Amino acid sequence: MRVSKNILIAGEAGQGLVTVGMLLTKALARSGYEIFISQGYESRIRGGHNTFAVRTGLGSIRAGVRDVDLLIALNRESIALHRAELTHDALVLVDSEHDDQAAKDEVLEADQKAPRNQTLHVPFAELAPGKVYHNIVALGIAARLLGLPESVTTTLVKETFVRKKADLVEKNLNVLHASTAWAGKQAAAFEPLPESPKSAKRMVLDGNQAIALGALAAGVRFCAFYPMTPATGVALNLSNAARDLGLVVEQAEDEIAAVNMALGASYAGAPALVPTSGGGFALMTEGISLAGMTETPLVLVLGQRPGPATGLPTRSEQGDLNLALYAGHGEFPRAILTPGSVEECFRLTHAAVDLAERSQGPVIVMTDQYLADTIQAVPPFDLDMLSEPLRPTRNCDEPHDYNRYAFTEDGVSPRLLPGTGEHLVVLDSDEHDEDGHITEDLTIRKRMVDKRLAKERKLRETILAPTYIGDEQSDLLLICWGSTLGPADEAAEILRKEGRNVGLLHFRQIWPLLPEQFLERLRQARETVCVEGNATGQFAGLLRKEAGFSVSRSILRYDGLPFTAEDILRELNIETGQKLESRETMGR
Amino acid sequence: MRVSKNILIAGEAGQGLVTVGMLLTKALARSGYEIFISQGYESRIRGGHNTFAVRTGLGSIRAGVRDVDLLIALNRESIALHRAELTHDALVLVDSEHDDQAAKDEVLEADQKAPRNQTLHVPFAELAPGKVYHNIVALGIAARLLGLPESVTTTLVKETFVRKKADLVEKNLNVLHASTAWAGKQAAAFEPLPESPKSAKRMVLDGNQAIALGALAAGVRFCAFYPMTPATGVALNLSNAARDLGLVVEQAEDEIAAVNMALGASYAGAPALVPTSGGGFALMTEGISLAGMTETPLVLVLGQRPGPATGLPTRSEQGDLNLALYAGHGEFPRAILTPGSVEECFRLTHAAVDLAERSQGPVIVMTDQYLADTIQAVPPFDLDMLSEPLRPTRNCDEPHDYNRYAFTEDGVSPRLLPGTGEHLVVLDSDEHDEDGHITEDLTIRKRMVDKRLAKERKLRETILAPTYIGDEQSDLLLICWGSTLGPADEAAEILRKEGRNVGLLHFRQIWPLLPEQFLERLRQARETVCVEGNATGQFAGLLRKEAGFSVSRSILRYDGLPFTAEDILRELNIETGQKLESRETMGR
Amino acid sequence: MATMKDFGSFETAWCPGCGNFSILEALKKALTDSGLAPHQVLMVSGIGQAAKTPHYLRCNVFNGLHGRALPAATGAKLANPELHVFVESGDGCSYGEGGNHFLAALRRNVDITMLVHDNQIYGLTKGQASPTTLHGQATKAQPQGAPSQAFNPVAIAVAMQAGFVARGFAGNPDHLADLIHQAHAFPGFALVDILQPCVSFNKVNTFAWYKERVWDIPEDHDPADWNQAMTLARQFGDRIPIGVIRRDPFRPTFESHFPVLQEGPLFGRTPDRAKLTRLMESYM
Amino acid sequence: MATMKDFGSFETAWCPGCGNFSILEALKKALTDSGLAPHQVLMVSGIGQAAKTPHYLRCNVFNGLHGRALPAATGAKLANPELHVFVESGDGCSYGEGGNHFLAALRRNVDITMLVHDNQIYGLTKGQASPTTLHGQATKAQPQGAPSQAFNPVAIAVAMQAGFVARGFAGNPDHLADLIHQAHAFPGFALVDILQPCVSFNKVNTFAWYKERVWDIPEDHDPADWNQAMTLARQFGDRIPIGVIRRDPFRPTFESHFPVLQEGPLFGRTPDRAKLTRLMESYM
Ligand SMILES: Cc1ncc(C[n+]2csc(CCOP(=O)(O)OP(=O)(O)O)c2C)c(N)n1
Ligand SMILES: Cc1ncc(C[n+]2csc(CCOP(=O)(O)OP(=O)(O)O)c2C)c(N)n1
Ligand code: SF4
Ligand code: SF4
Ligand SMILES: [Mg+2]
Ligand SMILES: [Mg+2]
Repeated sequence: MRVSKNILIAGEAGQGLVTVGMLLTKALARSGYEIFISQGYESRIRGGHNTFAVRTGLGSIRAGVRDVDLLIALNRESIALHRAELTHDALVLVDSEHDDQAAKDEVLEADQKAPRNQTLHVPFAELAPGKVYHNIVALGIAARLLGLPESVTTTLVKETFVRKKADLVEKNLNVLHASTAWAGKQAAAFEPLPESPKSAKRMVLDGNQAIALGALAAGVRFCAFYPMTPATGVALNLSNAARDLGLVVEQAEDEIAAVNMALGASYAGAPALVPTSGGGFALMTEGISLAGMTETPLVLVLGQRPGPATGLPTRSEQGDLNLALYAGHGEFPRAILTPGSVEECFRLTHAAVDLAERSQGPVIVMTDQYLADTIQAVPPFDLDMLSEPLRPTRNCDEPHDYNRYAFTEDGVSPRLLPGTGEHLVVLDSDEHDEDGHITEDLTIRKRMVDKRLAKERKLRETILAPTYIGDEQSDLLLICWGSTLGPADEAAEILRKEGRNVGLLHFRQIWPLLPEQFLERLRQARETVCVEGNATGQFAGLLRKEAGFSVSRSILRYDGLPFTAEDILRELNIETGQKLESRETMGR
Repeated sequence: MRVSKNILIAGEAGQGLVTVGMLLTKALARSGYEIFISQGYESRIRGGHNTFAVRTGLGSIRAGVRDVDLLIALNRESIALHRAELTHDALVLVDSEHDDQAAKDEVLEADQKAPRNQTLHVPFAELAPGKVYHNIVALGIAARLLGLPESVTTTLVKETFVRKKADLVEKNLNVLHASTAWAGKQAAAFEPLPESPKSAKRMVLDGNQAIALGALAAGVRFCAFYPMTPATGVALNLSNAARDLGLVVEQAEDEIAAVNMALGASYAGAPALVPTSGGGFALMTEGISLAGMTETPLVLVLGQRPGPATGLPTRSEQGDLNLALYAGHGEFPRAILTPGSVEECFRLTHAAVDLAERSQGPVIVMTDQYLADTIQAVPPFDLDMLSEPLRPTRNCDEPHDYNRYAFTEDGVSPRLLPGTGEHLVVLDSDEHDEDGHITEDLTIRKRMVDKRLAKERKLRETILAPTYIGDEQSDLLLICWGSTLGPADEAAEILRKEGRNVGLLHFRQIWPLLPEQFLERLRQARETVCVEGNATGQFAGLLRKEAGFSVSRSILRYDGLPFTAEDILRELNIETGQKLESRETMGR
Repeated sequence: MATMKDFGSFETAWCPGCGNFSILEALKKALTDSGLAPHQVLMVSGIGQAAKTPHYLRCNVFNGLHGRALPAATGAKLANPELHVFVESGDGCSYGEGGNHFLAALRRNVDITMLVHDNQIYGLTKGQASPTTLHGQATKAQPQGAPSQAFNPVAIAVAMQAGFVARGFAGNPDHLADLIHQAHAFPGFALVDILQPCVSFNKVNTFAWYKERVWDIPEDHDPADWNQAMTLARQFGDRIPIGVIRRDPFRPTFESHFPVLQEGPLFGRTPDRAKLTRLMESYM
Repeated sequence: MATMKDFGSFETAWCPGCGNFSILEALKKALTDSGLAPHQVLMVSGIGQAAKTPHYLRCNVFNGLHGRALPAATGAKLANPELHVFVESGDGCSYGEGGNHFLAALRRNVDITMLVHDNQIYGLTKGQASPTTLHGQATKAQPQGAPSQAFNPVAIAVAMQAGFVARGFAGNPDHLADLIHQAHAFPGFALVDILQPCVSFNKVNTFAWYKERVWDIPEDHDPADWNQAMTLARQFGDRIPIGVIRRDPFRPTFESHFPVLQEGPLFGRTPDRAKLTRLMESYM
């Protein structure tokens, strides 16, 4: 059973809400609670309006929600902006310095709308010796209100500052204790979280970090990138690990250089990964075709954001499905993996590296801003349980007979690395003969096309089937791919609790598709609804094309925000007694 | 009724076969015959093996054929390479200087295979005072064998050399006369073409030239390009006309520059066109997305060649359909026109310029090497009959209230040009407000997406329906798009002559698709066969997706060569008594 | 005559204290001093913090793709040579993603004024090294220090025989306004590379860092002398000269090679049917 | 020790009389003189006539995309620093489509030898202007003459502080072989721009045209002196100096900034589980 609260930290860019948010998140995770963080920000460095939403509680939490139980408003504007989302008995933390008339009016209005909303006027200036300590104040108060053990926050603060100036630990601890104590004295009735079971240590990871970890675990040794939100984080995480874990990360002069560098590195034996977003991916299109033609393993991470063109650079969308499917001129196989959670980010990136080597071609891991910035608590990955990714052979017995593109049954030729023996590895972007040299022989051309396309058959052997959650047969089947898993899953669960027979089909690999794996399920459902974050229903189109199946309807969102379960329920237009189960089970 | 002969000029690059071929082609066209030229060449400047095939005769000729009636072999190798294509009673012209033993063996072997094949050993060295005159020798002989009036070749030679050195005309005429006379004396039984009816003057045009003419007639004023076979010709033709017809043609530093320059020019009021091939198009992907976001008219010409990557740079394929459909991140409307003949190259390019302005976005004209290099004789275009393409307004009454992206019912906002009045034209690749300025307002975002996509509805109003040839209801329906029209049309005609009920559906616009326009036809046919030049049946996939219709089967070719009618018949696996109608009607 | 007010005043998305603010003011002053009205001006930009500048001005705007301002500006200027075309973008946009277009623009010499807000960092994407980031400077993406040598745009422009090359400083807006004014007046491609403190991400090349180093190019510098210009252009260390480094008024503009452009903008011309007919006849 | 024969002998797709033939011979000689075996060599090329060269050599080959040889070579060299990496392509590929990578490569200074067959024309696509085509030279695509100023790759390389810059001539293959040998021996990025007659499409810069102009850089030239180097680099007219123009042995290579590369190639290393576990713990 799931019980949860939604804490929203809101303010301007540059006010440090990510710092408060991360401290609170870690404290919650260490105290044994589930967490799910969604972040919203604008394309600017200071000012504007950012949010850091911490949904926390017990039981599996797989998505954010709109309704706010605890609003930590770092500026006045935040109250106005989020008033409508406050639950009946929400609590609002504001800096008592904002207590001018306008602020009071804001709060009053909020109170009128939902009479039990309460406001806690926090004397930040009194509790902290300076602005830089405000996040510790917020941490102390929020942790106390939620009922977290002070030992947890104390340890956290110690760890955070121990590597900085000596007296910082003490100063921060003082602020923490004062704030915790202050919160304890407030009459504000905010029901703490239910007691948590003991739990093993978990990592607090966002999607991009999980991708970087997956890549490292799979032996990625080279990353070339050109910065682009929301994918930059993947490269930054690899960059930070580069020295210790022995890889080369290079910021290229542009995206075209990035993808071609990666292909050069992969050719020479370094498993290579390239993170980017839609616009950068568009520029890599020719390079992807080169990966296809030269049969060079390549992993691309496509973190989507709303387009076309620059679009909304810091928001989320699932609008690049068709681009990923068909990027690159000419015809060649590819695989596209679409993780639906932070954990899947890790596992599917790991799988992608292996798949790229096995199929000797491009594999795309597709996320979006929502998932890239989603933070979840996950148990440390069991490295021993991971399969060892395939690596190219480095030598052969008859080096002089070696042909990089030898015809084989399954289309996969033995891949040797250059410079590791007397054999020569010849790679060509033109049509080529088995030995890799340019040819204009049209009979060979045809055989080479067939050889390359045969690898799609090979890819089909290892397709990750869509995961299904629900009873054997469902009345209503929700279909989703990638990051929409979380909200769709919660929506399905809510409906199931209402007694409806609802299934959920989540595609974590959207290419190639193997209709045998899911067509029966689609056919058996009375109603099929495809939930995806774009305006034209791209995945529904793919199902029509590949499985000959037309879904009953699509639920689409394309305003830059991710789905929540509420959105899906609203669009399903189902009169549901309970707004969201969390409200009920929290019993207030 | 169609009667035709196929003349193949074959030799090395650099031997001048295009020169002979073009002279012969013009002579045929001026003599009133239909012509259809297909060219084959390698990715090199000298050497290798090139072909220039002139199919000629009476009645509509819409494709090349494999079988050769007259082989003009500029080198010995050509005989060996094309031996298998010689018809039963073909004639082979060879330089008598090639008459060494090996050449004799070649010819002998050819003769054995098809006993009536004859060889004419041409004393090039005797007939011409030097190598540069060899093409005139070939012209004279071929023209005489085909029965063309000497007056036609004489005029042609005069025109060709009159602007060069004074004595060249005379020298060439002498060679021409001598060769014609020599041919007249040969016993070789080669049946001349039947007499031709008088006909009006026609242009001898290739696909690229027709595209350039279409662009000029539609008022294109700017072309930016980066050279790439087979699309370079479009730019070269525009470049040659630039000074006289008042346009700017600029060779950009790369394809990305080309597309962005074109967008800048279009924004400032010059209708703009960008020709390229698959690899270059791939690089333009981000720019196409920019055209979509900023609603800037843009015409792209995508001349396909076999991929992936560099592939077979001088050959033909229809492998970039999916790329054209989905290039560009994010979602925005586009139109894709796919001419099937030289004449359609002209008309559809003209239409594309207009459509780009009406829909304020990207329009793609898709050809391939086959069509780009196909030469046909077409009557001069009646410029007065062409509709006047839409142009942007240049002024408005209330310049200070002007909003480039004002919301309108059909999604199309009034487009003004910058600098033509006090109004300001603000264009942004980010999501923007009606006034064009960057916005992070997510409500506006949604409305802008809807506005842009509404233009697809508008595009649907003017879709060029697929053309249908055949009886009202067909047993077998051939489906094709773009350059496959010609061979498919001939194949259908041959089958019809055999009494089979065969229809042909040619898509000259493949996006957007309006199933109402063709679905009934597809459903009514007993068998539907999609004929396309790629390995994965991309158009058949599109029909599944957009019309929910699965064709019975696909006939695919992807070895770099275009289809011929024979290919299609062979694949249809129909025992047809006549190999190709041309054989029969020529009555030999 | 337009005044600075005609160019508007807008809320920005920049950080308080950013060098962009005074560049914007200098630009407005230069536009006014040049006697331009807003609708005569076309500002073309890419993507980045600097590239937002055109949104904070009343004028025609083409805010295109990251790195692609120059080609778009080139196309617009060739389509309508009467527009006063400015390119405004950051160092990453202009010299990183857009490096090839920078080279081509220098070779073409289209009459465009290029203003680069050179904060030696990628601002909008939060602090990775840009081409002008100093070798060895640690950033978020280069924790071990930027491994490449810094790009000196001014030296390359001089080496490429650019007609007008200047370096300005956001901390000296009047001087900068004058440079922009001169750059606009120059008939041909004109580059102004502007030292711009980024308070959020570049903690090395701060306002104070620049202030300490910049010095006005003395009157006796002869920008027509290539060698002198190159010597100044290469100075970027303890001393950084600001002012006009190079001026070569003898290079013909790109436009001058196109007779068709002497007749003004390309819009509004209808195809000449007689000429088209003649062209068709040439194929007969 | 490998001999020239070990590098093979193949039929080419080049025109008879093309300058590429002697470049190929010079290259084979240089490879042999450098004591390299075919499998130690990686030739990376783009697309064009010059870019076909690697197919006419026995060695490892990465014949990638038009304009993208440098990034691919960079990736390969960083993945396996033991490979002897050469980039071989045409002027259009290297300085046109690939211009941005050329700038970046000069900034990086990866130990790669870059050989540019500079025929001042786009050969394979049949005769359009390349960046090095002389201003005003008429071509098929520029019937009124190339409107842009010619790119001087050697001057730009010197301006970019390249470590090794040379100019060679296809008509002087022994001299050229020596230049390639020296370029390969140089620890860092080395550029050899090679004047190459294209008999099919460049009727201006012919063998005779080059022959008349080239002169050997005299012994007393000091390539360590930047100013001297720049002066020579800018000569491209009636006289064109050939030889080593610039040599700056003090620039550290790009690779030297990556400790991980001191341990050799990146392949065959398995992920260090202990370190991964520590990394995971840092997220707890
Ligand atoms: C094709 C593409 N790649 C990457 C990005 C992401 N991006 C946006 S701005 C920027 C860097 C901006 O740096 P700079 O040009 O120096 O401008 P500043 O923000 O420093 O003013 C990058 C990499 C993008 N928008 N498009
Ligand atoms: C992306 C892309 N654009 C264009 C082309 C077409 N193309 C092939 S070679 C070439 C020019 C070659 O010129 P250069 O590099 O000077 O080599 P050369 O043939 O003169 O040796 C071009 C434009 C291509 N293959 N790929
Ligand atoms: S990040 Fe830097 S450049 Fe951008 S607005 Fe802030 S201070 Fe200015
Ligand atoms: S076209 Fe020019 S460069 Fe190419 S092979 Fe022929 S002569 Fe050489
Ligand atoms: Mg910057
Ligand atoms: Mg060249």
